[in-house]
Amino acid sequence: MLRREGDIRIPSGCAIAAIMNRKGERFNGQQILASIAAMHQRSNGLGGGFAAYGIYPEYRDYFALHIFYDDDGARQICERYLQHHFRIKHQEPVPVRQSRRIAGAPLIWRYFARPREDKFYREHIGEEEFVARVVMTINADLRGAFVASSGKNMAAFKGVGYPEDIGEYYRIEEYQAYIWTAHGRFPTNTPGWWGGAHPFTLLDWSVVHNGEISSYSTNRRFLEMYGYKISLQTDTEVIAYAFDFLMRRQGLCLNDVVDVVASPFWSQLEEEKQARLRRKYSGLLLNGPFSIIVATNNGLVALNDRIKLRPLVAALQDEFLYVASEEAAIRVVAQRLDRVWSPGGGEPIVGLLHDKKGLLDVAPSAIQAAQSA
Amino acid sequence: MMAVFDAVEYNHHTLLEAMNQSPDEEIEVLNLNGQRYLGCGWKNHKSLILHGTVGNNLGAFCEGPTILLYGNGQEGVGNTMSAGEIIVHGRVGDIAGYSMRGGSLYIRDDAGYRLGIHMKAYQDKSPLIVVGGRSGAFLGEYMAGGTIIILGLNDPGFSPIGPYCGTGMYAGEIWLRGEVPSNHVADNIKAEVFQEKARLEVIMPHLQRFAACFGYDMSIILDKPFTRLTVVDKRIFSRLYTGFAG
Amino acid sequence: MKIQSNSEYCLGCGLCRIYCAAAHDGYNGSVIRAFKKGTPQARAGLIEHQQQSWINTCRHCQDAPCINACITGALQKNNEGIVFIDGQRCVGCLTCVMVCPFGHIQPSLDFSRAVKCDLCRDLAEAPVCVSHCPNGALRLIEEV
Amino acid sequence: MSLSMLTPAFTVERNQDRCIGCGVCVKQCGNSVHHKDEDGFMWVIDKNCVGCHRCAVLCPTQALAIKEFPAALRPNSYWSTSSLREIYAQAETGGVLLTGMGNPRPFRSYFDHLLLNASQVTNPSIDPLREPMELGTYLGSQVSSLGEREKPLLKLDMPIMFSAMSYGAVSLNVQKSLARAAREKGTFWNTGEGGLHSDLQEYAASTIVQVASGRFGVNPDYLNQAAAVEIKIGQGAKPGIGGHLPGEKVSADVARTRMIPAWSDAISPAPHHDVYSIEDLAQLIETLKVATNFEKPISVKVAAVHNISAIASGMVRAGADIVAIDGFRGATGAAPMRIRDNIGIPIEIAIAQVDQRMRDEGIRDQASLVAAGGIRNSADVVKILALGADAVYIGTAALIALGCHLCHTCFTGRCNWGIATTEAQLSKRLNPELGAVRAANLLQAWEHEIKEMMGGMGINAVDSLRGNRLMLKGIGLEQHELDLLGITAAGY
Repeated sequence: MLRREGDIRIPSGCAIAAIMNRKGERFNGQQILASIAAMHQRSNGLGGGFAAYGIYPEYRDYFALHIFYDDDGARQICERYLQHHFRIKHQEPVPVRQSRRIAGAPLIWRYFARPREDKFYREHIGEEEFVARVVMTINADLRGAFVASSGKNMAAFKGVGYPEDIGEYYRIEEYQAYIWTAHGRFPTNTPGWWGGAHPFTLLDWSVVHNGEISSYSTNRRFLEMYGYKISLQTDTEVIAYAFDFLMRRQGLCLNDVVDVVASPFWSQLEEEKQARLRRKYSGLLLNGPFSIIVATNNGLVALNDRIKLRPLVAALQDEFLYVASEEAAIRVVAQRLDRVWSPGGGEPIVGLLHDKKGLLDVAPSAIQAAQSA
Repeated sequence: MMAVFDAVEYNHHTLLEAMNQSPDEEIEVLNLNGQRYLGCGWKNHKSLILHGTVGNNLGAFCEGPTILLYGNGQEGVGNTMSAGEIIVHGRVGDIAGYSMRGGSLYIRDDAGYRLGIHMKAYQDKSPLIVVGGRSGAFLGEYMAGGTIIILGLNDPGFSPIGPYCGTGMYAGEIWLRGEVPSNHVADNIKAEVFQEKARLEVIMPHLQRFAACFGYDMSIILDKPFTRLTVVDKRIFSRLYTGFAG
Repeated sequence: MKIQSNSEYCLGCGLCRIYCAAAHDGYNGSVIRAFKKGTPQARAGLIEHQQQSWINTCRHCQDAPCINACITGALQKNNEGIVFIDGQRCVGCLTCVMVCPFGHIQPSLDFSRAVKCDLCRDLAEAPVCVSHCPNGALRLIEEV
Repeated sequence: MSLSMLTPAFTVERNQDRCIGCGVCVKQCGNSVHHKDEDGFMWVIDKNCVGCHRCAVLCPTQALAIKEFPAALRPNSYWSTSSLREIYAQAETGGVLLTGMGNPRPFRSYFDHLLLNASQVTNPSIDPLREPMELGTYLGSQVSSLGEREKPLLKLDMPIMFSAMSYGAVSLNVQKSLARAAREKGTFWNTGEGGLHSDLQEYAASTIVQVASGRFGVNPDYLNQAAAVEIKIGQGAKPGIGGHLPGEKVSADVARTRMIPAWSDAISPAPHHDVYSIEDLAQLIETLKVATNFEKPISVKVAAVHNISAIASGMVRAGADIVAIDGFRGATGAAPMRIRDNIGIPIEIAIAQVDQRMRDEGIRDQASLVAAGGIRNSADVVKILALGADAVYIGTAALIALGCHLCHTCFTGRCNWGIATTEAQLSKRLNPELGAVRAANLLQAWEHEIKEMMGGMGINAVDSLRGNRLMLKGIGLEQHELDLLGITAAGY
């Protein structure tokens, strides 16, 4: 019997793309769909997905839980669990457009919810930590249920299929977002499970990722020490958790996080602080080929591994920041570009909303480096 | 110049730090109760005057300082000390003088178990321990040099030492005031009783120093014969093993 | 150039002499052939004294008495400073044996000629005594 | 007793066609096996031979072959020849069997049942000759937050250090060789418990000094000049027992280094008498930190025993910055054979268990983990790192690099290779200049091999190998063994 993602580790190759409006002006999903579709050859029809930020302004203060269910029984069990931990403002099936090219879809529901105060106060943890724990518990322990996304005012739309078909299925052209990221997947085998597709998310974090991380087991075991339940066995999952751990829990700024996950070589270190970060978080050095786009509700960071084993291109035009595995995927939606460049290994591309700098605490040097690169 | 610290005003680490950083040659510390590692690792000739009950490992690994304690010591007083002098106006706990290589330790009252265990002489260094009261069992276990003197001045009715005295000892001397029960002394130890004061010549300076430190009259110290314990066979385990290339 | 012997690490094993003997007289370093078929003769001596030992071999003196004394010009110094015997010219008068202040030059076993250390000048590598010393006690040094 | 029932262990065969009677063997054998009469007749006493191969290696004509003595006892798969020999020896002497080096018994080597991974297609392998490949490792506690002063660390250019081997157990030339090699290769050597010889003070910055129960040579200078201080609680070859350097080995120089009288026995008690419990260990660790002004990482070395994960966890909580664990294959200059061969557990399982336990308890960052005891080659290093160790200690392998032929008779002090001896005539056989080159060569060779293996895995920093158990698969192991190692079977 074929084992499902989570029971077995499946390396994959991929295409990634992102489009962001730095003023926070929202636009629909047609551009990102066109962008990722332009890289059709990089995926094999076994995974595609999108993350969108700013799509639920009417519920901006609620955690938007997108959940896949294998069947209605799983839904009932999971909803009882949700009722127990959340006050749910609104719930509904996620609207989809049936298509010949998409098969085996799970039941997909969304819930706009807030944690029950008595629950997380009792455990002396914050609201976000509470939600993170609930999400990890559902994904690890509730068979037949999988939380596809759990942030505020954002969602992940993903499944098994080519990304353009997945986009059509989820009707993403009907959503308005200021950040879109996308992923086309080329996994090395064919179990075809919707939860295994990208983006992988936790709270507001979403990650799309191209490449395989050879340090997976080291990274995973490091995160497990801090209570993360790794249920999917994909690199992408540990990257999302690594960002969550370093930024939300350890309070590092983005610049420092980049120095951890794509640390310069010892011989290239410029300051003692980088050495310190590397020593302290050596278990989170992401080793092996990757290009990733990590997004959150006020911006995104795109990053290559430190010896740049995967492709990545960025472009700027007015308030738009484009990132993709191939330049063609940017040109297909924006012929006229102010600037196009490929960052070096370990050099982050940082895109931030103009009015929300405080949220993602980036050291000024990182922004300058990204803009002058 | 003398620096005076009141231990109550410091926590454990800040007290050690303040003492280490003090440039004064004499340091007095008041109101001690359980503070460990005082004078630990000191390589200097400073004087330390301590009041209260000090914590474990007083003067451990030190080489040179003089430590005067008005109060009791806990475990490990003078542990692995190389040089210096520790004078305790009170009692001490177990393993005082463990692995001591030099310097001297004067204790007015009793000492605990395993006093002077693994003490050893080295070149011109010969460690010395003088105890006014009694010592616990395993006195001088593994002893490889130096001198231990137990006076038994406080409890005239009891043996000044516990059982298993000198087990595994292979050098050095233990001197006991009075005669000792033979079943307290390890097999390999020779006990000689010296009645005449002339025979006490080698330890007389130590006894005088003890009397001066604690205000004893020498006539009281010398009112009994002394027993000297030394090793019969220095290599008692030399036939224990048979080499085998396996 | 000369061989320097470090008595701190000389084991007195004598391998230097064995390989020396085998390197000369036509056996090209084969110890078995030299010793089983020939009459090997080492060009170096081994001195042992109170648990110390060291090799005794030619110092290749700057102003070598043996060269001055040689009656046929067989003893020569090459441009590397190696004092050696030209076997074609040596007539076996053994004057050199007598004048060497260190007793280094020996008569051949049949007394037909003199033999001495030539620092294995015909070999590309280091002298065989140096390369075969098991403990690095011998070195070839430049100064005289 | 007049009759010895022990037949020789080895026989020395001399090929007369090859022997040239040079007598090198006679001079080199410190055990009086080889003899040469005045008339040139050469003869041997087989029973003196320990199988060290010094004569065979130095023989210029390879005329000598050392073989197992052919008088095979009646085959018996339960009562082996060695069982009988051990009993004969004890019946003759009444002694405890004393032996040297590590446990030679045929217990399963888990290293030999682990296979490494390599990249194919889904990620690229890396060529270490052309791309950067980092083996640099820091040992110590990583818990101080970024705002605080960092705790003291040891910086290793490669995750391999030389194990503790004391002067007295080994010759000074061994220590000189290892100290030089360690300094040259950016790593550390360990004094063992016998003090730091004055000739080696120039290598202090590359030195880890040990504090063992005997406290030999321990004073404030000793502690403060080193790079780190290691408390030796136990040793893989002899867990639970102390040490006994017999007086014959305590030469004037050894005595000066150990700070004891010459020619007297040097006893290391079984326990530290100031450590009878875990809170006492915390006290000794802190005493040493105070004595070194909190500037040195404190390592604690223990033998791998049955409840090692609980012990290691306690050690970390007691403040150890480095936890060194010595597996049951670890070697020694002398140990009772029954102790060496029957006590302890394999280092592979110990590291796997301790690493996982420290992670489960959330204290893996508080201390580094050093594996010792039976690391034979660079693949063993890679495997133990992937199981969770930060670095390894090598002892036996280092001695073999210096010439040791594992004859297991270190306890005699008559080591023909100049290694396990303090006799001047024998220890001079190891020229430290050559020894340093050989030891450094070994490190360099392993360094290259580790880089090759890491490159194959697509990893360019040892940080990402540490604890990377996905890079290991078990072959020929039972499920419970796989579970203990925290890995899956090959093909899974």
